Amino acid sequence: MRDLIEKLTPRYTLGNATYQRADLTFVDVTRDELRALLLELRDKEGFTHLVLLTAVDWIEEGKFQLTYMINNREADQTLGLRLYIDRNDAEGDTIHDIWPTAATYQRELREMFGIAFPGSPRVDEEFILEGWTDMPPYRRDFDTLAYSQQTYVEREGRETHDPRATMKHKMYPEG
Amino acid sequence: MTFEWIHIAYAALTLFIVINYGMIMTALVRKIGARVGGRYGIPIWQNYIDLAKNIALRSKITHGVMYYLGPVFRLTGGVGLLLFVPTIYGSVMFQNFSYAGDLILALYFVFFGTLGMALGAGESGHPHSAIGVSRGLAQVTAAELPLALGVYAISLQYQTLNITEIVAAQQGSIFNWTLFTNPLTTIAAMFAFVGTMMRSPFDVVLAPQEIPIGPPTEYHSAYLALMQTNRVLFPVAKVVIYMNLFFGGATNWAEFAIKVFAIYMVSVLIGVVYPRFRVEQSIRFFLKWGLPVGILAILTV
Amino acid sequence: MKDLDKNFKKDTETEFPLREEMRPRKVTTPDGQVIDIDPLADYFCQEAPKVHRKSYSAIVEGFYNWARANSLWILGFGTGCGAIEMRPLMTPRFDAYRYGIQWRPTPRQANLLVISGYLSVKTLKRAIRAYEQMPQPKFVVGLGSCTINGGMYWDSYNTIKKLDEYLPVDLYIAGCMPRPEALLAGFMELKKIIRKGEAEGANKYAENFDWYKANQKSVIKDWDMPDYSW
Amino acid sequence: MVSAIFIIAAGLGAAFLLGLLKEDQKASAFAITVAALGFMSWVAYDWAVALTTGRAAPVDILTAGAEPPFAINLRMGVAEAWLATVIGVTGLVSAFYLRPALMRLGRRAMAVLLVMTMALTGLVLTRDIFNLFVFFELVVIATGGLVLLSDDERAVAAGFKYLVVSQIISLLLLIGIIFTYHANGSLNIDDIAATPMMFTGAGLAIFLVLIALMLELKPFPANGWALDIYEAAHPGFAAIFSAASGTAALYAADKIFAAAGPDWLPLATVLGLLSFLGSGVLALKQTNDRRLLGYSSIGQIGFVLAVVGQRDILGESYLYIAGGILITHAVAKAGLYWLSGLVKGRGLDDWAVLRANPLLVFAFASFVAMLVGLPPFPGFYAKWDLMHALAGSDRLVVLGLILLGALIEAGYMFRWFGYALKREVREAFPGFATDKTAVVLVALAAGWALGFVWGAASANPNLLTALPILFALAFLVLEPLPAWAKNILAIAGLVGWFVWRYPGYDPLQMIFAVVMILGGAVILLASFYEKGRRIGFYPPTMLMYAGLALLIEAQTSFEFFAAWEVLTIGSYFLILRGRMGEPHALSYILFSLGGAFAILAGFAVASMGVQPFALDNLKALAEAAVPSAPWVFVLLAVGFMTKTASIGLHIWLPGAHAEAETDVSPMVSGILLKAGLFGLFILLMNMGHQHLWGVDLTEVLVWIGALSAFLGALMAIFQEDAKRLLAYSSISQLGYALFGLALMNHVGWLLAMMFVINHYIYKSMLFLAVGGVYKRTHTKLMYKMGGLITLMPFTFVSVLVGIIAMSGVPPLSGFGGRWLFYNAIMASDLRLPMVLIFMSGPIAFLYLFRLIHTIFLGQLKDEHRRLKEAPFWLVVPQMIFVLALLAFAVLPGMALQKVDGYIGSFFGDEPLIWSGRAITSTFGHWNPVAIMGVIGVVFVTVLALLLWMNHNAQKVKQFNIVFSAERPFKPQTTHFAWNFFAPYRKAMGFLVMPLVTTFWGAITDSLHSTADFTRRFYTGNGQTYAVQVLFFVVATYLIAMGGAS
Repeated sequence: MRDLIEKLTPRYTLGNATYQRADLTFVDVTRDELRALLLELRDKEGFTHLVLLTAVDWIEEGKFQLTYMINNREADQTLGLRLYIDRNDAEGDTIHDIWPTAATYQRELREMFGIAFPGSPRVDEEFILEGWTDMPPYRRDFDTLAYSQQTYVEREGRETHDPRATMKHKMYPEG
Repeated sequence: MTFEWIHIAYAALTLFIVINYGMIMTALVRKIGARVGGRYGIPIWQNYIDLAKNIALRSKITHGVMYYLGPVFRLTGGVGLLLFVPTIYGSVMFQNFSYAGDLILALYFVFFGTLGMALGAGESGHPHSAIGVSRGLAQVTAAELPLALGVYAISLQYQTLNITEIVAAQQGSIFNWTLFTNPLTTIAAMFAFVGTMMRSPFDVVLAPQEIPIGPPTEYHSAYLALMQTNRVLFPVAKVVIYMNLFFGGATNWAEFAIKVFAIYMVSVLIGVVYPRFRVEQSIRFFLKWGLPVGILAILTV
Repeated sequence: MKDLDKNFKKDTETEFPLREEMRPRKVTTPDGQVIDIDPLADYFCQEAPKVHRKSYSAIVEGFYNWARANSLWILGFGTGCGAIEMRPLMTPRFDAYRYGIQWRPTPRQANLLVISGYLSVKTLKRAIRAYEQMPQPKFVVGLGSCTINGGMYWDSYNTIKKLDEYLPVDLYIAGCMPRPEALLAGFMELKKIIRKGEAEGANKYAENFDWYKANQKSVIKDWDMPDYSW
Repeated sequence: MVSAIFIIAAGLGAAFLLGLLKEDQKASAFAITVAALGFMSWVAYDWAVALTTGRAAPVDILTAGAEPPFAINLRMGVAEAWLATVIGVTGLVSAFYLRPALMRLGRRAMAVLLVMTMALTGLVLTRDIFNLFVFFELVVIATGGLVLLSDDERAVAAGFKYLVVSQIISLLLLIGIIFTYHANGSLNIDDIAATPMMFTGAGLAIFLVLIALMLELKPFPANGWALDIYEAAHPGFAAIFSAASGTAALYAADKIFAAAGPDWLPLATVLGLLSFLGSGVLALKQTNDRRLLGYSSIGQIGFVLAVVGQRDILGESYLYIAGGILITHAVAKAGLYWLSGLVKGRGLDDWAVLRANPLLVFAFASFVAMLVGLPPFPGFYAKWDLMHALAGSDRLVVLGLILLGALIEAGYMFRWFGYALKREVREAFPGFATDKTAVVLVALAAGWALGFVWGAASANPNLLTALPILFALAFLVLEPLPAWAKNILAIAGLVGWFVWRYPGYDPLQMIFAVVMILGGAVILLASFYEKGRRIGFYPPTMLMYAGLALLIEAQTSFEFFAAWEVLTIGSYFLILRGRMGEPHALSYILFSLGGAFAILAGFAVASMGVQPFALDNLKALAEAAVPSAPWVFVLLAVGFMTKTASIGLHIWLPGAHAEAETDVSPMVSGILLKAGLFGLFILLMNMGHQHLWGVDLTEVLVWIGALSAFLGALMAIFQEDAKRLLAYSSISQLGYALFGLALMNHVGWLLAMMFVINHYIYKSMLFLAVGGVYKRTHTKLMYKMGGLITLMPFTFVSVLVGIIAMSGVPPLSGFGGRWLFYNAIMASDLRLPMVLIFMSGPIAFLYLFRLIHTIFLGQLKDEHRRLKEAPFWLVVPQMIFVLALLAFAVLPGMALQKVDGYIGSFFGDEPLIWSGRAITSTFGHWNPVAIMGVIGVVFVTVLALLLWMNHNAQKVKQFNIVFSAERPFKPQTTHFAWNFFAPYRKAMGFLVMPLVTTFWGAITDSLHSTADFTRRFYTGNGQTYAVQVLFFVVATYLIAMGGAS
């Protein structure tokens, strides 16, 4: 894996390589090189499978991290490409033409994070949520508890226990 | 024979006996199935309770006239089929209205209920109903074929279309039954029997999880009650025909009860062993196995 | 414990637009005439549900209730993870059939709607439809703590926390998940309620129809169906 | 009586006179021309009438005061007189038609026209071969001159090519004449006849004369030069060239053939047939109207030449037959050329402009019918007699080839007619020239008049005096009336005819008469729906009914065949009226004519040339076990089965029935198909079992019936188009009827009878119902409809009753058919075909359910929400049919008991016992009243029960369904309708591959590619044409002489 990263480094701006496991590596990429890199990895390096495409909300840095996780079946290698995009103007480039399954991931990201992928098929249609009008719920500034309390009626008398304290009390009543 | 008013009472009595018999028998069959599977099974009177429950439902809907008439057609088909066939051989009381027509009448009247039901289900506007009807009709066309050939073969064998005469010819010894005098024909007809009893492997028409039980998807309350009644009555009426044609008929109610049960169990036994066919598979099955047997039957009579 | 953002205010301004297929439209007939179609009025029955009285005779009603209790037809609609606990009921170990309990695939033929676990808003919509399409009298059983108070989904942005706000529940079976034995016990309890003639949830629903509808619509923002799904 | 020499003299004299006129006196020149032509025509006509009526005897006109062979003599006989009349009148009328061109070119052109006419008359009259040569040269030169009348620049080239080739022909003729004179010592035709020349020695001489004259007839394939003339010349002249020149040249050839003796006749036969078939095939590919007419002319002349080849067996009827064909051709072809002058464009579909004037459409139709030899024109009578003569002398190959040629000709003529009626008019239409129109109408009138004359002269009845046909033709005159008035008249006519005739009918005729005549009247009730005048509907409709009425009463084979042709023509025009009817009408007429020709051949063979041939004589034929009897059976059965659309001959039906108008579909389906059954009844009743190569032909019919029933039903279930579904169902239903008939037992026939009644009722009803739905929804595709039950309740009821009856479910009448069917097969020894029938029964159930479900049940569409019930007048007959079905279900005995007895008189048995309302057979019993009673009581009881329990049901709307807890959002996607029986297609779809369609398609394709290939010889090069002619002569010589030695 290191070889691959080293081989690609002269031509691509790759940063911050993390060798998580023997078969799992993460590396930062830039948006303008993403497409070329993905194509090269798919067609030349045998990373034929898009495992997932997901996002992380780095609200403090004002960024979304898109993670393209791709897999080389023959070499049993997984490579995660991290791409940071601006959180306020969240827009990614669609890769549904490279992996058709990406369209589904992109629809999900559009709905849950509000990241736009212009050109992706059916990206603006409802995906999981129905009739959702609030902000995308996976954004970290969306407070699900507050939303839940403001939306759904609660039953009176519900108690909440700290699991740690409760279990300790139950299992060792004497202390 | 001509019509007398007392026939109506006789017919009502036949109907009463057969419906109750059917209620108990179908419950019993389910219970047997449960016991084989290691379960206790439903109470033997469960059919009655379900019937009462359905009649007791308070809110009903209707999709239109044909929807309303569908179950009526269905039950009329079942009752009519029973009444056009003599139930007990040699009994004046249980000849029913068999003077209205012969075997052919019974053969074609089977479709009366099917047609009405299909129309009613169609008017409900539910696509699953239509899909179920499409499957059911497609399958039954192939399934009925061996029966048609079988009927033709035994009418040739006995040189009559009159059911009573066919039963009469089988009296005397068990070896006079068509089952033994003409086994090929019986086998051919039993293909059709198994194929039209709505049991596995030929029950894709109902397919509960795929097209929620097909044609009757929209039916409920008293509509469903009528159809339930038919569902216990119609198979018995159909078995009666098979019994009369191939298994020597019945000369008393006890014989009737045993034979109907035994014949009915054929489809049950096959059903618990074999998994479900798709429609085109069952069509091919009947063309590949049922049809040749049927052809052999008519050629060897 | 989770921190609560005091400043978070849910968006109550934005209306969800009526879906396109439900909007009134103009259509040209084969004769060239232009006609108006209002899908909601044209394609759906607009009647409100009715309150159905019991039989005049107490004996008849008693018999009916006995039949209803001994012929419980459950709608085979698994709304949440609890559906998995229903399956063993059909097996030799528990064999619910001996109590007259059966599963039906269509709401038209079912009397008992078992809400088997958490109910997301999206599923709630379907559950309401299924419930309304069942013929009266009909019963609702809530399965597991999620239906009672939200359970582990107490802070979910998308799951209701109190089922009886939206549907008239006859019985709750507690647990997460309740085991099949608990289910059986629950059904036996339900039978008793029915026998006593107290399982009148459907009438309650019809009587308090506006209240139920208001609750339902407060969580289902894209209400694009008739008020009562016949 | 003016001497015939004055015809020649007048022509020459007037031409001479024209030379004296000044160049600018065009009007007087034209007057002189017309006067001369009129005089010539009048003299010829005067002679013709006198000779025909026997007021005068044929005369020889001697010139130069000496007897032949020392001087030239002209003869005026019946044939000569009539042909001269044709030539004269054609010239005269053409002069009017050519007036603008003649006025432009002046007196010289007029003189040439006169010389042309004179020379053609001379060709006909002369009895001297050298004189023949002289007239022939005159014709050639005149032709060369007249071709230049055209505006077409190609005309000059065409004329030049013509002259080149003509000189070769002249040379051959001249050499032939010299040789003949050398061998014979005389140039007089009668002298030559006196000393017949065999193939030896002098044979070459007479061969050269004959071949030259035949070349003048432009035989296929040595005729490229002539086609250029047809194509390029002025239509007025082309009319002369085709009608008059062809006629004269043919008569000239005929004279020489008569003289040369019977040994030379096969040459005429072979070359004639070759021309007829070859130019027919080539004509298929033509896109230019005049060139197509040219090919047709050559074909027709070839046909007559072939008839000339049969003169040895035709005897006295030779003139009647050959003359009939020749004159019909002359009139029709002249008429068509004149018509072509009215049409600006030269493409076949440019003739669509004719629709601006219905009278011209009628003329076009009449001319086409004349050419194809349909009644009531002379060609029809002539063909009938010719076929009988051929069959009488065992010339079956010639018979077959002539019929084949006629069929090909019908193919391209009717295709063309279809274009004219159905294709779009491409350019703005300026209006027709009145004088030219008048000329066309003269030809039209002449055609009909000739039809009357030939009919009167025929040994068989004159069709134009048959009351039903006259009644139908009267509607031509009544066309200006509004449709409702004509409809009342039509219904009154049908009912009146039935009331008048029915006392004389036997039960079989009675049933068919009720279905066809009264049934027709009921269906006509639906026609009240149509507004306006509905031009062109009633004449063909009534013609069809006239044919049916006559068919029922036909006693002799001629009456039968004539009625058959009449109903075919009528129904063709009816089917052609449909919106997309053009290709289907064409395949209908081709299959029908093919079938009709098979019938013609069958009757001809059966009668062995003896006329009149009573239909009952078929029985004698069968009893005498004549070797040809099975063949007669096959021919007739094939003919009838094209009408019943049995499998293999069915491909015309679906389109024809589906694309027809709303009230026409039930007519052609419910009624017309029964004509085929009627024929089969007659055939089987008289001929019974026939064996061919040890095979019982009725068993073959049983198989065909069973296959039709099965495959028809199978194809029906895969149709998306409601009318096509019903059409395929007709194939299936008639398969049942054919099956029943062919079982050849009492109950089987009764079964067929029952199907005749039942199929009429429910198929008419269903077609009307579907037609009504089409009127409202403007579509025939079932999946585009749905949920119409509440909007069109009456229509729904009729479809419901219709499908219950048709599927054979008790208690309606279809069950009776099934019951009879079982009794019939029990009495038969055949077993295997039953399997197919058993299969088709339930399959019928499939398509019927689909019909009612996808149209009336399921989901109503947005655009159909405000539909109204079908028009009142479409519903009325349907309700009548519903009542009739119910009545027939309860009381089948009313209709069947008499027929049962009648059929019993054929088989001598009584298998059915009718006691009260119950029917008992050898095997079983059937009590319709009891069945109806039991079902009724049970049904009402159950319904009452349900009403008691569910009377308070809430009425809901179409989307209130349990859609897996979803909400339906679009009726289109919620309506399960398209490819309704998908599993069936998976399992059995391979059985409905369009094998038959592919087969017939391959036949037409190969004909077309043959035409394409042959067309390469027609290069348009004069030298090539000249060489072709020489090759043709040499080849013919070698073959003819080789065959003789």
